[in-house]
Amino acid sequence: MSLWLKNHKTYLCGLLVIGLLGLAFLPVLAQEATEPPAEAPAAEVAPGEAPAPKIDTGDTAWVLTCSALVLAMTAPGLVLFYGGMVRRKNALGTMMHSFIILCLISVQWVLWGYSLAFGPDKGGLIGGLEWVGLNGVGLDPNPDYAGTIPHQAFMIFQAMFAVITPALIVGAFAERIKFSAFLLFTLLWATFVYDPLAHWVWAVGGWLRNLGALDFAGGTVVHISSGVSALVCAIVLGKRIGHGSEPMPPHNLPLTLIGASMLWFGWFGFNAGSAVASGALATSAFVVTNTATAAAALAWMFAEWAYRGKPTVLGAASGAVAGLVAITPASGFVGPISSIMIGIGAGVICYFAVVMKNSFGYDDALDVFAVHGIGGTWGAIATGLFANPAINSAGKGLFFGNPGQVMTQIMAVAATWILAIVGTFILLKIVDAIIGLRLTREDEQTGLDLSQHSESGYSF
Amino acid sequence: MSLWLKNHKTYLCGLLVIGLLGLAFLPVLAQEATEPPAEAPAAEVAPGEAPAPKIDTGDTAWVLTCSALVLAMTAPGLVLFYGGMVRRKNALGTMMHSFIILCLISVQWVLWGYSLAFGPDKGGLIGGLEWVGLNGVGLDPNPDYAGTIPHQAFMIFQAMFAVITPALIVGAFAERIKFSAFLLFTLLWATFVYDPLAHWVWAVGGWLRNLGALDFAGGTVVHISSGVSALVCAIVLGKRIGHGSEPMPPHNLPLTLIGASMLWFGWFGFNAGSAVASGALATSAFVVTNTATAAAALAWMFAEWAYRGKPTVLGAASGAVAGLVAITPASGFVGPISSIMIGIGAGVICYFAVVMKNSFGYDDALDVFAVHGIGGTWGAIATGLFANPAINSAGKGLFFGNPGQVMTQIMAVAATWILAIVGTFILLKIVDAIIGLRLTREDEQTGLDLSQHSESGYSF
Amino acid sequence: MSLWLKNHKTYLCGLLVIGLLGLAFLPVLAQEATEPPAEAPAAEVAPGEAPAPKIDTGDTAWVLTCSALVLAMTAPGLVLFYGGMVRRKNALGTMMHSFIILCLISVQWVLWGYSLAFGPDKGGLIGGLEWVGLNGVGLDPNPDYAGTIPHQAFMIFQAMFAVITPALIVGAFAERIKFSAFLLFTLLWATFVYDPLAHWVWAVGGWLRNLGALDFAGGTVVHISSGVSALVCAIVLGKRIGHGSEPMPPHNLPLTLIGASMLWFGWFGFNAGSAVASGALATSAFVVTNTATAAAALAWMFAEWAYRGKPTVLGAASGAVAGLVAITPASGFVGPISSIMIGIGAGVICYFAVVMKNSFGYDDALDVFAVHGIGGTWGAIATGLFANPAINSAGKGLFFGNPGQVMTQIMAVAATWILAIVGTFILLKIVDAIIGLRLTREDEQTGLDLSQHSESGYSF
Amino acid sequence: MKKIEAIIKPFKLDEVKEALADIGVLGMTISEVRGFGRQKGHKEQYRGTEYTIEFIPKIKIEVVVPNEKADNAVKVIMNAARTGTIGDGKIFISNLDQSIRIRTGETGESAL
Amino acid sequence: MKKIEAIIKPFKLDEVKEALADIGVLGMTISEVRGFGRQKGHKEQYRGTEYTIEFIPKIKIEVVVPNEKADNAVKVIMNAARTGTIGDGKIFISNLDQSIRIRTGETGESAL
Amino acid sequence: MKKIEAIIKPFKLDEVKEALADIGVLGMTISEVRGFGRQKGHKEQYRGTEYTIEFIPKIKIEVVVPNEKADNAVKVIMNAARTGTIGDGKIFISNLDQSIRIRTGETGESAL
Ligand SMILES: Nc1ncnc2c1ncn2[C@@H]1O[C@H](COP(=O)(O)OP(=O)(O)O)[C@@H](O)[C@H]1O
Ligand SMILES: Nc1ncnc2c1ncn2[C@@H]1O[C@H](COP(=O)(O)OP(=O)(O)O)[C@@H](O)[C@H]1O
Ligand SMILES: Nc1ncnc2c1ncn2[C@@H]1O[C@H](COP(=O)(O)OP(=O)(O)O)[C@@H](O)[C@H]1O
Repeated sequence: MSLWLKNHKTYLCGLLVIGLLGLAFLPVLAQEATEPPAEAPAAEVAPGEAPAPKIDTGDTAWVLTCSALVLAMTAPGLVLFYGGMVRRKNALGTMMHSFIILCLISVQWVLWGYSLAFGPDKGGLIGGLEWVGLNGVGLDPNPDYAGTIPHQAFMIFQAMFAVITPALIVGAFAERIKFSAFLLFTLLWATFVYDPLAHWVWAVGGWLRNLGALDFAGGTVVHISSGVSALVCAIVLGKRIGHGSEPMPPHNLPLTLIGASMLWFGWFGFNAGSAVASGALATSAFVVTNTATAAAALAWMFAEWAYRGKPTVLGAASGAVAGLVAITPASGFVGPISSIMIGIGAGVICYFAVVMKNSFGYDDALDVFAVHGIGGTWGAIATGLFANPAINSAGKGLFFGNPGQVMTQIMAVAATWILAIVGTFILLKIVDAIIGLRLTREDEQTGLDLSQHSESGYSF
Repeated sequence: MSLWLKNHKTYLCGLLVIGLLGLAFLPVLAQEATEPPAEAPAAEVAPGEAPAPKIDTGDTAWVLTCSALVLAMTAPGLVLFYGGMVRRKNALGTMMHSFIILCLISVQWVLWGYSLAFGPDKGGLIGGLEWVGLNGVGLDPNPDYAGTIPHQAFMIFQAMFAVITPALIVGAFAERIKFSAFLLFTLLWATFVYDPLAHWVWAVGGWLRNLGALDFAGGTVVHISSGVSALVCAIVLGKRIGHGSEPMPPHNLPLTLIGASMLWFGWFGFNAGSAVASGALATSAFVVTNTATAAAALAWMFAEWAYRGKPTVLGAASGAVAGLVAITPASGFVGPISSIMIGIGAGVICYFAVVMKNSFGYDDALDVFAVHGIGGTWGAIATGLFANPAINSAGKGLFFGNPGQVMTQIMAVAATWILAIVGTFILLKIVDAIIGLRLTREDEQTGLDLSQHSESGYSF
Repeated sequence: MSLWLKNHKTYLCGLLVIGLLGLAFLPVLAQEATEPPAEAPAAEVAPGEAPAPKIDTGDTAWVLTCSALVLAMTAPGLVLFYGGMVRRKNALGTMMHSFIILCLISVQWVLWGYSLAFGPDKGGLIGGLEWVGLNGVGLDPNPDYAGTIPHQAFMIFQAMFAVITPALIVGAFAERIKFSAFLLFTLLWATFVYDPLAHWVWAVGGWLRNLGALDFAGGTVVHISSGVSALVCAIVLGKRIGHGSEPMPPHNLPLTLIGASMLWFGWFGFNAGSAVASGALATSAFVVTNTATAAAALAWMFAEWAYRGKPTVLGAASGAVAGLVAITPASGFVGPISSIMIGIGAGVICYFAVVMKNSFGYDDALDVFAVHGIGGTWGAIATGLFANPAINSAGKGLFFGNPGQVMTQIMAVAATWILAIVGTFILLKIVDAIIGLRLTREDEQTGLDLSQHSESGYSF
Repeated sequence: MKKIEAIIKPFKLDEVKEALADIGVLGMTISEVRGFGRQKGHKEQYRGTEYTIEFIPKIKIEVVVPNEKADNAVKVIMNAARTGTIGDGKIFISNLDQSIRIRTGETGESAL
Repeated sequence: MKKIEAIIKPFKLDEVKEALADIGVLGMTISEVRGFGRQKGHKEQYRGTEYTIEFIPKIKIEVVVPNEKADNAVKVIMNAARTGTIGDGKIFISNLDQSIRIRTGETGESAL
Repeated sequence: MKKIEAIIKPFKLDEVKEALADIGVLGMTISEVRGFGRQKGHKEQYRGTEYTIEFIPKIKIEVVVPNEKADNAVKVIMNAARTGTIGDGKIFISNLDQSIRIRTGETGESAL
């Protein structure tokens, strides 16, 4: 029996994932059937009739467009960005990580994730199960979150955030994790780290929201949480075989550069969509996102040029991503000139974080911690510095006369670091005990593509 | 003379295609010149003035955005999805198929396709020629189809559907069709199969529409029609040389995965845009599209994992596409939990359809029939099962107390199968007689890229 | 000292670029801090409140979406389109050109570019420095340019045009320019050629605008200017080593085809977004953009098929781009049938321009002049022929009874050619004197990737 | 021992491999090469320019066999690889001093 | 002079290179080849179809050494390339008539 | 017959091919190889890490010629491939027992 168990661990994990997904599944099916026809969107197809009272067509168009854009950040954005950076033998497997997270968390979010994150508050710490299976999450606006778009539009926009966050982590354990372990870890992490954290920061009643922490589009929830968790993953999993002795150059940098471009493109949805409405605030967020990103790419490139003698393409792409990360929490609070500062800071700080990595000796394969952990932390603090009440009355930073904001930001950062470190560590240990995290030596040498998926990325 | 004809068949085909395109061309040119300035969109550029009475800016923004998204499904979506799956020597040629269809049908649609499909009804079977060259298809809304956007916005959104449908078929005859024959077949198929079918299902007066068949975004018109036609193509063209004996692995699966991602991204336009307005219905369609797709990808992956021992990346990507196909007709009628059911069904059913293909012996090279034909059929029937009047009062399925809907759906499916089989078969025979469908043995061995286009995809 | 200078020229250039960027930087930082809270976009997040008076959510959603689309034209569009066409050893370096321009000009535009182009007019020739650092460019609409969207939305939309224009030029000097020289040239060109030209044609008070020249979306400003400048670059830099003797086939045409697809996709934003509002005019521009592009791709393909015996994939992709270029100035003025004419003209004319290039002997590596210079010139003149007052009352062409328009168009074209030739020539000479334009023989033989960036695109 | 190098058309590889297996030759090493000879190359055209690609993709099979098997091996390769059209390729035979199996250190024919 | 051709597992390349450098062999030429032999290939599956890929990626090292160095070179290659599992590869040794350094025209052992 | 193997710098291929054609050598087989020797490799840097790539891309030309043509062939290859800088490559000459044209079965020099 125990031998059988050992041999079938991989498969068992599949069942486990299915089981977990299924848990919340059956009870809610009935609910949908009896869901009250609270409003009649069908009216919309009949020409000439007025739309439901409060829904604004422009705002809804914008938020749906943004939801599609944020999806494009994960796939094909991250799929390409990370996929191009690994060695050829791991190309498909690494791409699969991002892609399957999109699938897994899309379902998890509908079944229970949204409810845990945004459902009726329980003590500031977590949402209740009232909205499991989207029960009660209908097509009327929910003024708590967005007063002019259907509640489900807000839900699906948030779904894309829940998707990309664990997908960012995969860069840390690239090229050496078992696929089954990865699946289970992702599902647990989304449920026990991401969902609570999203609640703390964004949900009505969340304790960090109540504290007054500013995080417009997810600097803490998305980037610090994934970046810090990535560091824990890199340390717990250990180095790749040959790390430090063999060269491990990216196998296809054009893919990485396209991925960075798609991330930039999609990030407009991420940041400007976080206004959950079309108009001035969305415009402001759009402008500073573009500006900070550009400045950060230039800053990384020039820093590298000065420090190492050559401006690299991977550097420019990485700098752009660092800029996107850093401007994320600030994007609804700062003006264009401030965004240049934030971008320059991000490019320089993250470049040196990447350089210093080697002296610490952990193998964060694709530098998730340096870019998202450090970049996100810089962005969260910078929000506390540069937030300009003329842009958004909800935020006032140190440079505009509110020194307290920086402290609040630091508290939010610290809380996020702690949750990410503790949560990730525990979950990794659990998954390691059940399935085992790392590939066998032989599988790792063969590569993810053949060992985990029986496929080759390229057949030239 | 007949020898000359034989040697120049290829080129003659080009002339034929041009000729056909030109036919409707000249008469309408004059019309445009005298087109009455029914409304003055120029007013829009002058700031401060009110827009034309009934046009809603949010709805129009949404439908135009969606039109761009659906274009992205064909190129680069299908270009990549199919292009990555063939062998290297056919990479460019296969990509060209999708790309040139985008060009060819974009022009065909403006010249006569839209008129045949949506023009004034003739007996429930076909549209009249009144709208040839977009004569009378202006910038005022046409309340028959979409009351809050310019008529041309509806037209261009539909154009993208007319484009992608034949582009889906190309997976069936991949790696062995003559380029000239392909061009001619596509033009004929769009005109004699797609345009009538679109009329039946969607046009005012279309007989399947009158019957009450539910097809929100094109399950029958787009997917069943292309999938079933693909099967006919695969059978009539015969197998590729070496099929079954030589390995024919995909040459570049990362491209295929990016293609699947772009399909997913663009499909939001396809399904949520089919509300032809922004708002609750579009939101609902968006949400179920994402959810069903994710569920289908997981379902295919787990089915394959259980059945063959390994979860594959191509499987997950294929499952996502199967899910997108299946949710298409249902997307404006069902809720999120139903969409998970539909997705799981799609993933499992299409996976086994692909597996069973080998025992039938036809060579549907890229599994168009299994994914679009079978997946589309499942989706059409599932719409009859899960349609929830609380989502859209226009649709009520078996599980909500209307058993008759399933029968209506089956009739629509059957009609589509019959038109696709008969139409495709006749057109293939005609094209075969005029130009010859298949490459010579030598050209097929050389590959499409060099033999048809004198180009190499890669020069490494 | 002079030796030191010689050895550090490359690095000095970096400093120069930073310095130039920094020049306008510091003075404006203070301004932002004191920027009056003229309007309170924060109100937007508070549900239920009315948005700022004149901002239309649908129009804003559309223009922001279009801005993202135009960004996607540069990256990943041009990155891929050009990157796939060069030899493998220059793949990354060529991609970097487009990508880093996106970064560089995004910052330049915010700091001083927008002010020079659209700032308060100085004698019809240039904008003043009043808007440096976006001082005074806020979130209220500026009715001079777009009355229903925030001024910054118009600014960021225009930023994407300022980005892509120099990015088009890079095809001319591909595979042989020093990275540092390229950076400096781009910054100067954007400032001294693009910004004034944009002012002439689009700004309130610009002399070409006052003249009545029609250029809806940038045929002169973007395409003629970049295409003609490209010709000057090709001539001044001279041929690549081995040009004419060694084969230089594209290394990765699938990337080029994806790039062309992304250009098409993004160009909807370029043209339809130039209505700076959602509605009838945007719809019309969208429709003719798609139609002309498709017609041009077919025309190029058939022209090549007839002339050389094979329809090529690169030809179809190039034809599509030629069509996009040609319809750009006309897109807000002509109807669908005219757009087919314009497209056919573009495909045929640009194909033969490409063929004839070889007899002139300059090495415009990726045919920027033939496609953008010639195609743009054709489009500008065609606008004077086909402009239909029924589509847009602001434009009336020869075929609609206004022969004078053609002359105006020719004047605008001539002015653009002259500015582009003179400006580019002077700037190239300056940059050559300071840094030197061309790579050393050895670096050119090694390729851009290793010599300029110490990276390899692929590691298979 | 003899080393047989055969330059063949790529799509003939599987047939040659089977044919060798049939006579008990169970090891070989192949590589992708490009050949130049009587067989004409193909034209490629990219926009205004036309190139003639003179080097044609071929597969090189290297197989080491005991002396007594050499003639037979050559014969089956020839039969399997022949299409009768120009460009079928060549077989080159040379002498080998020694062969060693890395795993075991076996030498000579027992290393094959 | 002797020409040594070693077919090895790709991930052993660095070790073999170091080992040769240690005994003073400072030049070599390598190529990517695919091998067929006792070592079983792997399975790949694409949708409904399963393929067995029988040709396994290997690295071929070609190194020319003076006669007296040959035995030693073979020995260090064998030690460095061995994992003890099937598929470690072969070493083939043959005689070379002449070698020339293109840059200088030097011939014989001084060309190496 | 002699088998000449030349390892050259990739961009010299066309010149060598022309030079051989000029003396009537009309067939050859080439492959992409990587070489290690006196010529230093290049540095690549990816984010924090710097690698030295020691194996340099080279082209290997294999050409079989009748004995009497060998010296001349070697000479023209040498002239065409020489740049005078380190890394120009090597020429190796060895003896060939037999060569066969697959298409016709011709053997010996008439097979070339
Ligand atoms: N002298 C030669 N030395 C080495 N390889 C040769 C030689 N001649 C021909 N080849 C190889 O054999 C292949 C086939 O030769 P070719 O002359 O085209 O046709 P055939 O074998 O029918 O005479 C060439 O592509 C080349 O790879
Ligand atoms: N007769 C042969 N001729 C040429 N190469 C061979 C021969 N036999 C084996 N090889 C090469 O050696 C490699 C290893 O051989 P294999 O039989 O798999 O394992 P082992 O070396 O452990 O016996 C093969 O992949 C192939 O490249
Ligand atoms: N002993 C050797 N055996 C096989 N190939 C060698 C040997 N020495 C050098 N080479 C090949 O010759 C190439 C050139 O040699 P290198 O020492 O760099 O320069 P040079 O030919 O100028 O002396 C190397 O890259 C390698 O491919």
